[in-house]
Amino acid sequence: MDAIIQMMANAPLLSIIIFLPLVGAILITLMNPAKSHRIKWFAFWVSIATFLISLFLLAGSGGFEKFSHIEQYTWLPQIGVSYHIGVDGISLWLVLLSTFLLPISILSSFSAIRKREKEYYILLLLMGFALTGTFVALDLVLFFLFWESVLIPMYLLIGIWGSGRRIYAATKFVLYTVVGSFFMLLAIIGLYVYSGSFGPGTFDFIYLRSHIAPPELQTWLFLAFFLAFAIKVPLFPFHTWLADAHTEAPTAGSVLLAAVLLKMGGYGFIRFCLTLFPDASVWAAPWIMGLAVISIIYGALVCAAQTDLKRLIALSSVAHMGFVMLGIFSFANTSIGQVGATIQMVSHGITTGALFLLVGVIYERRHTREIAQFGGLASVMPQYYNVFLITMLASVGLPALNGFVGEFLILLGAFRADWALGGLATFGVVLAAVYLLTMFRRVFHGECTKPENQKLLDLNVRELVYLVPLVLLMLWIGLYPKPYLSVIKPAVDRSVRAVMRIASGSVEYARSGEKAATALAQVLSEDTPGGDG
Amino acid sequence: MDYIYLAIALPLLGVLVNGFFGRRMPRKAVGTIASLVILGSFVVSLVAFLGYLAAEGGTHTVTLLPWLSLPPLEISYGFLVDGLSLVMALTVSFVSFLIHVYSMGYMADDDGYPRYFTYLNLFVAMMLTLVLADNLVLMFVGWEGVGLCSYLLIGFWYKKAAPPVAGIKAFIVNRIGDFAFLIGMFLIFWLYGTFSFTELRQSVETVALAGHFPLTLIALFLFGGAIGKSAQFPLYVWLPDAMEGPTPVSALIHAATMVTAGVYMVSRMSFLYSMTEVAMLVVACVGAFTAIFAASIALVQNDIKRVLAYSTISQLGYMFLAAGVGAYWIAIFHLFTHAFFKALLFLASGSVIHGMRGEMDMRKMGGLAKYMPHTYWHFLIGAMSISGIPLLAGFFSKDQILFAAFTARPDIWPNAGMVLWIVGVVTALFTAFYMFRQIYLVFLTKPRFDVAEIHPHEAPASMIAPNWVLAIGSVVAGFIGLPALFAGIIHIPNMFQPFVASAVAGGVHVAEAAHGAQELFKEVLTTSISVVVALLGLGLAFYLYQVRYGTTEKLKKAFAAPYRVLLNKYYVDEFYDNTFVQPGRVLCEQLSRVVDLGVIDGVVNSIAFVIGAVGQVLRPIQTGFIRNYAWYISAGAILLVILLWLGLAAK
Amino acid sequence: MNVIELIVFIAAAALALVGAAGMVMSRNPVHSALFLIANFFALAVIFLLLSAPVLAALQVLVYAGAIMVLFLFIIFFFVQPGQKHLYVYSLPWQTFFSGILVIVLICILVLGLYMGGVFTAEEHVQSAAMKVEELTSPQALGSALFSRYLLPFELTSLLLLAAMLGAVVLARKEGRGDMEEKD
Amino acid sequence: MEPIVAYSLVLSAVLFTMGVLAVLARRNPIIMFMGIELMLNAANLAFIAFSRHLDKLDGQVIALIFMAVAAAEVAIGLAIIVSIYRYRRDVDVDAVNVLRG
Repeated sequence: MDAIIQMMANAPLLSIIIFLPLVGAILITLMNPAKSHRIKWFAFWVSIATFLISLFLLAGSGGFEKFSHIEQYTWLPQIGVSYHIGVDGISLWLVLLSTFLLPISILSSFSAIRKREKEYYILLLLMGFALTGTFVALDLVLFFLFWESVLIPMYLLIGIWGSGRRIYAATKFVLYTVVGSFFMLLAIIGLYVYSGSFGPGTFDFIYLRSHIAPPELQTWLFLAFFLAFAIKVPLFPFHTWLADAHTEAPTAGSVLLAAVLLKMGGYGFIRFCLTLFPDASVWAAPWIMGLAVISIIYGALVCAAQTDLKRLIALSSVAHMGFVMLGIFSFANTSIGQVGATIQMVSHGITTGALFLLVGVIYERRHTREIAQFGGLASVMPQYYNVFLITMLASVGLPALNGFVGEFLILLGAFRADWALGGLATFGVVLAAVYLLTMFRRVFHGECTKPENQKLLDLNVRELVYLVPLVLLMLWIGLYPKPYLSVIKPAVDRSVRAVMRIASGSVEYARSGEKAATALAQVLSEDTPGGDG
Repeated sequence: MDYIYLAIALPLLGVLVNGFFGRRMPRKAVGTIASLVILGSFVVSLVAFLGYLAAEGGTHTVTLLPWLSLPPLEISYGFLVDGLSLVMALTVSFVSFLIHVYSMGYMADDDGYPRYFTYLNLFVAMMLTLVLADNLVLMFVGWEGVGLCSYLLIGFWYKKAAPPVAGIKAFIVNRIGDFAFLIGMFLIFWLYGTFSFTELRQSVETVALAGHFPLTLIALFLFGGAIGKSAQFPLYVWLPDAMEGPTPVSALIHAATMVTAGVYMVSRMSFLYSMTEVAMLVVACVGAFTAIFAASIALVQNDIKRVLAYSTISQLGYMFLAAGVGAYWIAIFHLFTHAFFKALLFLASGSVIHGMRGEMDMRKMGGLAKYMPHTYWHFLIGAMSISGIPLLAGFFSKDQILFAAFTARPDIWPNAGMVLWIVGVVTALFTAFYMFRQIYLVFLTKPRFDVAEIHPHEAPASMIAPNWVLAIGSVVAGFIGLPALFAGIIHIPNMFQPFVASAVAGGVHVAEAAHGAQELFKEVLTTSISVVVALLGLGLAFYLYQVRYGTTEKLKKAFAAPYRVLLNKYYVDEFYDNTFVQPGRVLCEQLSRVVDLGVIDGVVNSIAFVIGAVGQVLRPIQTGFIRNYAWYISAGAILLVILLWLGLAAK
Repeated sequence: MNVIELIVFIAAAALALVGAAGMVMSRNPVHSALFLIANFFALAVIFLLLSAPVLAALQVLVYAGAIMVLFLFIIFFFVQPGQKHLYVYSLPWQTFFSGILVIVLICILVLGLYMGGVFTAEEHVQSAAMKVEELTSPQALGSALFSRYLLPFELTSLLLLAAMLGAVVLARKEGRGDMEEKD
Repeated sequence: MEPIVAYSLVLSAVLFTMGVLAVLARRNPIIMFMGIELMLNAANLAFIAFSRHLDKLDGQVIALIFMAVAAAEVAIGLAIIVSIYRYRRDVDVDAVNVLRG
């Protein structure tokens, strides 16, 4: 076993994790579409293999404070683009989250998807490829490519296998996100041009983060990145794509959307916005925290009025991701909020993923998502009831389940940064209980009066297989989050420390080559040589 | 006692066993396992208690594992063993055990038998977490955990319409309190940098920020949590509705244990409260007001459990009154005695409901003493105890609360103590009246139902036995914390006070037990007045419902308006509904429809529409004729050349 | 540039212009094709004057010979003169706008040539007789094609092959394959 | 610049413009096609003129390759015209407006 771990630690793990689903997808293209059974299981085993391999990430090097498993190959040297990937404490759990949810979403589709199965599983695997890539890319062009390539499979997943107004939802999703990405692309090019003004132009994140742009330039670049990430998260006024996309997407699509896609925004903020534009981040933090609080309160209030089960859960993401945003931008005095935000991203992925899977289960049986169509399911589907209960409570943020850990840390951090906003956000905890419990009552409690509900089947083995791991994770993170926190904390601390040091003016901006060199030296002075610089 | 965590682990084990295998096991086994694990908890607590006594004040913490560890934030699974937590743990596990046993009889025919015991075990585990936690956050886990169990158990009969709604109401109202509690926690952390009770006490006492505004703020926010959990005004509204749950649940959660968590919390944080007069006064006033407010509602209610629910609210008000005047140990003492007699009253009422086939309206009862003698005695003992009939448990604890209020800090709050005392005495009068009104209406007056049809019958042994234990407790529990007056007379020292006082911030503001002659006089005076008042209430009930049965109808007519207000519980529920719930609902719907779909999505879609419209305008240019396109291409090429040329020329 | 050369050039240029104009203006495609052939011949002459004999020969062979013959074949086989339906659709203003465009174009081109210094009478110094020799010799062209320009040359042959195949496929009879879509 | 080169360039410009005119103004696809050929030839002429002016063979080589390309293009183009003709029985390009937006 040790030998295997050793071997895996030396292998280009991240590349394997990224490209294995891609290879799987390519192989599926060669398979006979009529033999859907074979395709399903092949896709499933590919994703399981990816997940298992990704677990070796944990075994390898010591600590994730800095980037580890770094791979860098020249790609387009003429314009300073390289294939540069690596993982640290911030991205590690997100990578594992996406590799973990991929097999689950594949498994959940086995009976739900009946048409064009071959293409469906190809696209799911492609999603896995693009999602993992987004979280490990350390080159802005590479990041942008992965970031954008997530859209294509998702667009098709919603557009082909969605329900109701799927074309509208898919188009809206893509156009909305692309608008943000467009500005981000401009800013990425801007960074390149800037870096070209005192040295060889580059898109390399590691280089750029030690050559910080002057504040006035930062502001504009920050705003461009902000738009892209805020749409993805989504933050308050940019959230309307989410409800439609989540609602109309097939179950697996919703799961990946809510659980992983939204995290790309949050991750982008921590990784790129904060690190590359520290001054602008400090400047913008109160405003973004304000927007985050609005998201929390507004999202919860809007949720309370929904009649569509899936739409309700989708909109609850607005509130929950509001917490994440609040935590990310509460970095001024303490990193607790940002650690909380990072773990909350993972928690929310698990919880909301599970909620969407659960809605998928009932949708598959009843082909409706109207809350009014249900009622009294508790007596018909006891197992389903129990799993839903735990998941719902995790989403409410009940202590000892995963939601609490993140929310508590976020609110603690946010309260330090701004007691008024922190206090308001805390009220969101009350509102979350209002809409989720009401929804739960309307679906499960009361007499089961509708004849079509009375003979619903309880969870089958396959459904239990993909739901139980999620429930176990909820309990694990809720009861013993130490393994997660101990990985996240050093990396977040390091990132926040760098941001605050630059923003407080103790590091020169890299305006000229000479100053850039000093800045580099200063930023990296705390890092051991050859660490990740 | 380093194995104190077993007290929590055992019920959790019960949860796992019953939760996973309960439906496949025989009912007897489920109930037995559930009860046994609670008995185990009790034994563990008892052993811890004995060990504590043997070590003479061996306050210590047991730390198992780190939970949230992000320096400077350190939260671990740590349990604090001291007088306060041991008293609570013993009370909780003992009463819980009895109620588990009772439930085996009461719920015997219910479909959700295993589910019931799973929830109940979970509740005990959470309650013990709450009282044993050595830091605020772990306490909050228990705090929310019991709230969850309360939600689940209130809504236990989910097929009916009302219980789930009541469950949600309980959970949400509690969460409003928790919101304040959380903010209090945040303030504490950022002021003192720790959540641990022991460290917190040290820093609060050494930093000495007495009267400091943030300190008051913290105390008030934490008290906000207590208001929610312990059903004080204005967040008490969930508790009467919580009676939709099974009666043993009402006894355990909504009378004996969970609702007292707020009192426990205030006592646990007494070191902090003692530093701030304002917060103390607020606590005392809220407590006193709630006490009389709820008692007045209880005067006219007709539902057998609702009377008890309002009575619980009122008694909790007493406890806060005690805590507010600094008599923390008395608050805990009353909590302790109240756990016995209120659980007894609820379980007895459960037996009545059981024997009356689910009837809860007292107007349709009467004369049940003949059919269920045991239950009658149980109820009578409970009522006497709560009314403060001398020498029963409730008498001692309530008397001391009133005395504490009477003597409370005349230097700081001139006359406040007197006002609080008068409120307390009036409440005592109300209490005696409504309890004996209930006795008369249920057990003594003529039956107002069809005896032949309903066949009232006594409860089975498994339900009677625990009640007798509780009844004995309701009689004798007071003797371990005798007031100085009685301690002096019958030579039984007050064991309770020193035991608990070591854990709470005693001494600072507490009116110490009387020593001087003047103090003794005061105590005799207040005690006599309490006794007189209790007997007065009893007598009034006797007069109205026994001697002149039927007078009440005339009174109702004579005081129609006040009667209606009381019967409708001061219209508080309606007020909340009209002020918060309905506008909130409208707000949500409007937000969703008008703002979200209308304005925000409208803007997005308008942008898309404008782009589409521009496309429509430009569309005719795309004629589809190649020669047009060729023309465009040529023109474009020429234009490009011209532009390049101009550009070159400019350079 | 001696006088004879000038005369020959003027004559050839005039023929080229007439051919081009005739091609554009003929109503009958056959006439157009014939005018174009005249134009190509004239160009071949000018190529000769520009010391590119190989290309002049190829111009005659490939363009005037092969390509234009192909055109004529197509016209003869498929288009009957006077077919009314050929001229049914007309685009309003297309001719007018084309005229404007063409005028602008010619102005720009000539202006460009002028600004580029084409008409400044700077005597071109023939560097060496060998140069002209080399420029005009077929051997030089051949060796250039097979050495420096080998890759483009081979690619061209590939292109021709592809074009041949494409033409065969496209011109196949209806119903023989699924190349032609049916509405 | 040598006069013959200059004149050739002017001639090339004029021929090119006439080719453009043929493409834009005529409606018979075959004549349009001839216009394209004319434009190609004009370009060839310019190349050869420059080849002369610079004393380099490159221009001639390019012209040669152009001829090959033109041949290929004619083959394909005419084949397309033939198939369109067969399909529509009508070779008016304006009728073929399937690209319409």
